[in-house]
Amino acid sequence: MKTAIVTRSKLNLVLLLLALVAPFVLYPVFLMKVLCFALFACAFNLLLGFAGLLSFGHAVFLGTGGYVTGYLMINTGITPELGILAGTLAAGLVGALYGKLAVRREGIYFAMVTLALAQLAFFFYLQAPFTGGEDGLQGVPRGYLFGFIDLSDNLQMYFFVLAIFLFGFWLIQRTVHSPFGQVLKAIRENEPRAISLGYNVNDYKWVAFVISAALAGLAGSTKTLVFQLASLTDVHWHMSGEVVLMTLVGGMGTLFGPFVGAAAIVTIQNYLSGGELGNYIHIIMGAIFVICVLAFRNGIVGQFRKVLKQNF
Amino acid sequence: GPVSDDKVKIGVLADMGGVYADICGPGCVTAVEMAVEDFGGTVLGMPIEVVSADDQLKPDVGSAKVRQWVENEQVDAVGGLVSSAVVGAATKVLTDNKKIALISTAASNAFTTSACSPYNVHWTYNVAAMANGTVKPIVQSGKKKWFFITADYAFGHALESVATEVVQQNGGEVVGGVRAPLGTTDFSSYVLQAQSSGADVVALANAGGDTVNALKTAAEFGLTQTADVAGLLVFTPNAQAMDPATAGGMTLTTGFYWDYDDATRAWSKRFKERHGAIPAMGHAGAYSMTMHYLKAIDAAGTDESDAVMAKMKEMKPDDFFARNATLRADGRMVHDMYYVQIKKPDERRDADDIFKVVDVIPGDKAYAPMLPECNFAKS
Amino acid sequence: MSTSSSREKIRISDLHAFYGESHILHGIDLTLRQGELVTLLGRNGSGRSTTLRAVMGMVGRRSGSIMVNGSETLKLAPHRIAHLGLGYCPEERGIFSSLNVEENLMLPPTVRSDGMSVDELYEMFPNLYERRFSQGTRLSGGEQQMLALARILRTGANILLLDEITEGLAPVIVQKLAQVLLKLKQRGLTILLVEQNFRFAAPIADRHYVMEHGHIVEEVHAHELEAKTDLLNTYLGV
Amino acid sequence: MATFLGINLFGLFGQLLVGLINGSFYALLSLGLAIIFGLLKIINFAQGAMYMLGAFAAWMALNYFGLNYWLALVLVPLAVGAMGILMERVLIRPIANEDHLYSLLLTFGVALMLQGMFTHVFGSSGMAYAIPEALQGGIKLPFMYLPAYRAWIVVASILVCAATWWMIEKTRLGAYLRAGTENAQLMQAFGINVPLMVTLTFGFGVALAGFAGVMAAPVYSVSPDMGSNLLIIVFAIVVIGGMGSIGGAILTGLGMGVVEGLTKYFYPEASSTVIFLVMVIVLLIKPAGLFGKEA
Amino acid sequence: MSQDLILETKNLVKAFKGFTAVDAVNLQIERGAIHALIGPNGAGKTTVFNLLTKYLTPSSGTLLFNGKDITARKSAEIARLGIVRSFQISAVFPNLSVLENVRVALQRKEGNSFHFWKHERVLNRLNDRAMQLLDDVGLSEFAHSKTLDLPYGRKRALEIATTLALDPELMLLDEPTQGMGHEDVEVVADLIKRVSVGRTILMVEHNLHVVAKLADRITVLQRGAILTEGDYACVSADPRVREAYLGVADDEPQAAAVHSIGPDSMGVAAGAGA
Ligand SMILES: Nc1ncnc2c1ncn2[C@@H]1O[C@H](COP(=O)(O)OP(=O)(O)OP(=O)(O)O)[C@@H](O)[C@H]1O
Ligand SMILES: Nc1ncnc2c1ncn2[C@@H]1O[C@H](COP(=O)(O)OP(=O)(O)OP(=O)(O)O)[C@@H](O)[C@H]1O
Ligand SMILES: [Mg+2]
Ligand SMILES: [Mg+2]
Repeated sequence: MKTAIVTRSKLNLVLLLLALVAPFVLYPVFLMKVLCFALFACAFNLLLGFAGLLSFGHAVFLGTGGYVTGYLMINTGITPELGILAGTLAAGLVGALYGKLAVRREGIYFAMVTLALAQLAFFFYLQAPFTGGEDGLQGVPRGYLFGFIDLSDNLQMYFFVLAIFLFGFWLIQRTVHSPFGQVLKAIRENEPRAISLGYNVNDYKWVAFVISAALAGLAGSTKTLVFQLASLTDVHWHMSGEVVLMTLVGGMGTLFGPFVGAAAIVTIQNYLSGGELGNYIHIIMGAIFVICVLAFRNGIVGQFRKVLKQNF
Repeated sequence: GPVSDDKVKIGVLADMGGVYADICGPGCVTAVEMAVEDFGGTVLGMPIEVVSADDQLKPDVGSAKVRQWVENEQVDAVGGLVSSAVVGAATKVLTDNKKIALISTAASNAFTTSACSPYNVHWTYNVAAMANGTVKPIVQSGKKKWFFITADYAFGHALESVATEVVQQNGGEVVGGVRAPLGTTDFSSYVLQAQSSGADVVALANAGGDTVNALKTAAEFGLTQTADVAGLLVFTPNAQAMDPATAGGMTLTTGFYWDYDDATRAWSKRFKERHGAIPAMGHAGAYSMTMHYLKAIDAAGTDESDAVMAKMKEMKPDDFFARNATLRADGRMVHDMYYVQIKKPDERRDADDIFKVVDVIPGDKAYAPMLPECNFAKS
Repeated sequence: MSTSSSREKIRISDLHAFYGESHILHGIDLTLRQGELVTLLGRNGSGRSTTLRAVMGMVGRRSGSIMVNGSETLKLAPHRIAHLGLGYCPEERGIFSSLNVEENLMLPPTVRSDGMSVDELYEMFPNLYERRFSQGTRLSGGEQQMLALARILRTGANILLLDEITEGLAPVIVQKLAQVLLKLKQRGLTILLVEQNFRFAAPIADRHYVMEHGHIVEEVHAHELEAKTDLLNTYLGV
Repeated sequence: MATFLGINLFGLFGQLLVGLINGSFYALLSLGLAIIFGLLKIINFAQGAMYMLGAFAAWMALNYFGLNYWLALVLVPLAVGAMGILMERVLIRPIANEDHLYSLLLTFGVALMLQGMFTHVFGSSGMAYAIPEALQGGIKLPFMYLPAYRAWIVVASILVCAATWWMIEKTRLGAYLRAGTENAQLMQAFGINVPLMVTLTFGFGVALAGFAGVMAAPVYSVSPDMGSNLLIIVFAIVVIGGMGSIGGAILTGLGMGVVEGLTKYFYPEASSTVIFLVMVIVLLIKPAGLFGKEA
Repeated sequence: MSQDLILETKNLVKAFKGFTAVDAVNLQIERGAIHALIGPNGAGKTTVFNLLTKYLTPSSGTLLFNGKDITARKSAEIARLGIVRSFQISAVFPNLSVLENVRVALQRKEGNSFHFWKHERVLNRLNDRAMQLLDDVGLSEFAHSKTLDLPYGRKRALEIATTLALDPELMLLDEPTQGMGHEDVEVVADLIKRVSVGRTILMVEHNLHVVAKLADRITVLQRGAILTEGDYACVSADPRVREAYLGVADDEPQAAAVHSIGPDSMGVAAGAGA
């Protein structure tokens, strides 16, 4: 027990060090992309892995954060941290609304409801006057953090993104291991029993939904700053599918899984988009889905854990 | 040396697997590679390298790739460039890094107007040319009442508004219109509305599958018998996907047709051998533009972007694609456009024989004049 | 084959059964002859239900031998077993919520021609008749139990595997069930009964098997009951 | 022209009829989805791809083998159904006992792969498929010109839907199906070959999509992405109708076609969202859907 | 009347489509009593439970809890008021530890259940109370095992401990001994007796042995209506109850046979119990 805690904190330290030197070795924009998607996937996994709710429309929150931040950065000239905050709040609000509706159903029904709600949002963003339609919001300025740190510098931007990611990640793992997380776990285990103990389970699911949505929004806002644009791809249902894939590949219900999954998928996409294989991107993504479901339901991290457990 | 990193590297950003893949996907890569080979494979004694990437039609993917190319992989210019959304994002990154955008297939006219940049080159066509080319002759032939079926997003709106202007300038009148959501499969409602509007011409301000579907439905509901249907943006592969019996007779404008004369046929034959299908206008444009770019490097004696841009604008493009052409200071390549009619089944020799060229539209009649603020020659 | 073995309806020998990794039955041997009513007694979790489920092909993995009417069923696809004349009433009742009471009653295909008629069954369980158009799972717990039993009496199965059929039933119904089972026995049906309720089982059974931890630890004939009361006490805590 | 409250009534009738035509398409597609979901608890994300497959199969049958529309109408659903059976046996069966979310993800992956493959082979622009000779032309109604093929769509779909509904809700086979999905093991113990039944049901549900695909080929462009967008609308319809309710799926399909048609007439910009809006409203009032049973 | 009633129903009715399952039931439960609800199958006992806990909405009638009208409350609210039910099926959180199972119930009153920013170790202060409850039901040695692995009877005990954690004024038990072997029945019956101190219990039970042993008062339901009420001796002597529920045991040879076997400690409880 004790040694497990020690190795865990050692592992964390090593990972943190890696994250600090990474931008000097790898292309920072790529790393930032990984971090944004990792945060997105972790937020998604809070719902799927820890509350047992598969949202098939999580792209809405990513996109909402992105659009709101993008719009404010372009049109009001506020500082990036405020822009991100606004995007996160907006996503949380949409999450609050959608969550209220969605938690009324369970299981696959929940998935379908979130998917359909997400479509509603998609068409809204397609037609709304302030989103730039197909073109999206382009040329979003990264601005000056707190008014004086120039984020157009990729390295400075990277450390900002890293800080955001670490905050989000911390919040998620704290939520999982909080009194609230305990109740969530109980609800997932046996919902009727939780009700009979006097818990308004829908309220708990709803709060989890809102937290997850807000954090997905945080990821979207950050991503918008990194790439300086917000676009429809972020609210499209393919994106909702992608985050499921990331979580699945990494290992749902594990804290690090979504991170690993996001890194893996972003890397694969990056690789595919560069070569002859570009033609096959859907086929390959589809195949990964199928293979993961058939043979790797625990995901990379889950599988790794299992092997560790069996051998030690 | 005069050439950065001792090579000239051209990226081709295109849609490899999405809805525009036939219009400018792997075919655009082929066209650029053909240009490099035809140029001799080297320029100023240095090798020319072509890399390509799939933008997946996503602005974020596309711009990220371009960023990586120019920041990390020494790319000097980026060609292909299909969907306006991706191109908008990509050109911003290129301009920031002072690298050249060789836009072959995007429709929006923004890249040489509201979003113009000294590093943008827009070659094949744009919405203004399409509207001018197609709408004017029809209005002038006496069909004055127009109805629009418009794809409900930025591109459709732009196409509609440019076309509306042309209709009105030529004494026509717009009697109605509907905005159909992007990717609508069933157009029958809209066709009925068009039918009851009493219009002479129903203009399709949409693209790709939307156009194909709308036209098909129009024929089915008998709209084609009572009114003309005009496709404002139809690419060769779309035209091939239409049933000749229903599409036959429809007129449209294109920047290139493979069967125009010996020069176009010769190049298209070579292209088809490598690509498997006849070229769409963007393919020919990509080839022509790459050629021009390489010639300009040769003439400038360097691959430094500002010098190359200056040379490109100074030299007159002239090949099987670019006829009577100039590259304006705003980056717009102005050249002859073709007003064509889709052939009926009995007029066709084979599956590739799809258009009959009705008229050649001189470039200055097709393209809108340059905006003063986009005249980079002055500054 | 001799006449005595042809009257042997079920012969289980050295039956092992597993749920995934866990080994539940450790070599069961038992036989049922035609017209017999035999019970399986034992504590919770001793493997009685598993024995019935193993006969029906409803457990993960089995080894050994299960002969029904003289033919081996271990390799048979699960859906073929019922057609040998077996009727199974599960302990969790297995009423279908997507069907109404009457549909539930009519659901199992008849495996032999001489089952009880629907009228007869309704007469036996008037509650069911009254509620015949309501959704199966809307029935009260006890009514569901009646339905589960009635359902297989209709199929004409002549070997019945019944798992805790008195569970949750009012005493008055339990008494009626005892009569029904006796009547079925007289008709020549063979019954294997899993019971918690020894007072119900004792007077109607010909033999009892006592199970513990997946083994059969004792076989008690009806006439030995008095003599072996103490023994049963230790095994069952009766 | 007849008007009422400033509304062109002829136009309105036309839109209603067109809505009904679309609705019968939705009914067909949502029926397939509802069968697979209602009976097998599988959300078949590949249903849209199967629809696409049906349309392409009709196209290929004509262009490669010279099989006409009528033959395709019979053979293609069989072929697509066979694909479904293969898919069920090879891919879905191994995860039958896992959480149902996995089958959703699996079929999602299959849908991506199929769409990707067809794009790769046939390109994305789509193929043309002519309306069969016998159904060309149309009928002149007082308020609109009704193409014969569209009339055929309504008739054929409603017939297929009604027959399917009857089979599932009213026959013994239907009862086996419904019960088998609730407790397969017990049904096996009753002597019913449930795995076979599941496979055939999946095949049938998928075949319905294939059938819809053939029906669609002459009116919509045959393209790889024809199914993916439609699918989500159909999902919404199934949710509105009440997942698992066969009759609900059919009626809601028809109804939503009409609602969408009216929206296209009065406020076309909202036509792509109206169904999702209806869904939200229905969920607020009746979480189980219009025809669904409360869980 | 000077009775101290904890729960009272007035003309409680539940009609399903074309069928009245509970028909004008006036139930009066005295504080501190163990009250049993018995009756033939389909009499409406479970339905009454469902109405009391608002798993079903009454068609008409009122529910009074400590004199307050609770007819319009939601089920979670009712639980918070102090009416807690246990389920017929075993209701535990299988992948939580035994201790955590109880803690989840204790946690609700802490008021920090929505605190997602706090560390779960704030819950440790509940451990003592949880251990105490586990001790009460004889589960303390299992505190840290996974609930999934517990034997059936122990799960039942855990469920009762969890219910106790809510410190309910009124506990509703629906067939608490169903499906249990003889030994477990005894254990659970003793347990119920023990925890009944200081609270009220309403239970449905077909095992007359248990009813006889525990119940202070018995209400017999039949066809949705109250047939009779009273203590065990009085109810079991009622000929209507014998006919509708207990069976006319002595006249039948089979039932007589039943009596002849085993220790007969149950009086008329022919054919019931172990
Ligand atoms: N589906 C299953 N998976 C794993 N183990 C199981 C399963 N069903 C039963 N078991 C285990 O098998 C053993 C025997 O169970 P079985 O149901 O046969 O007992 P039983 O004698 O019928 O007792 P009960 O009175 O509980 O019905 C028990 O330890 C039980 O936990
Ligand atoms: N949701 C429902 N819809 C229709 N009828 C119902 C519903 N729930 C219960 N019933 C009917 O109401 C009657 C009373 O059922 P209830 O479950 O209360 O009986 P019970 O007294 O608990 O019986 P048991 O001892 O068998 O558990 C039964 O006839 C049952 O069929
Ligand atoms: Mg059992
Ligand atoms: Mg009950």
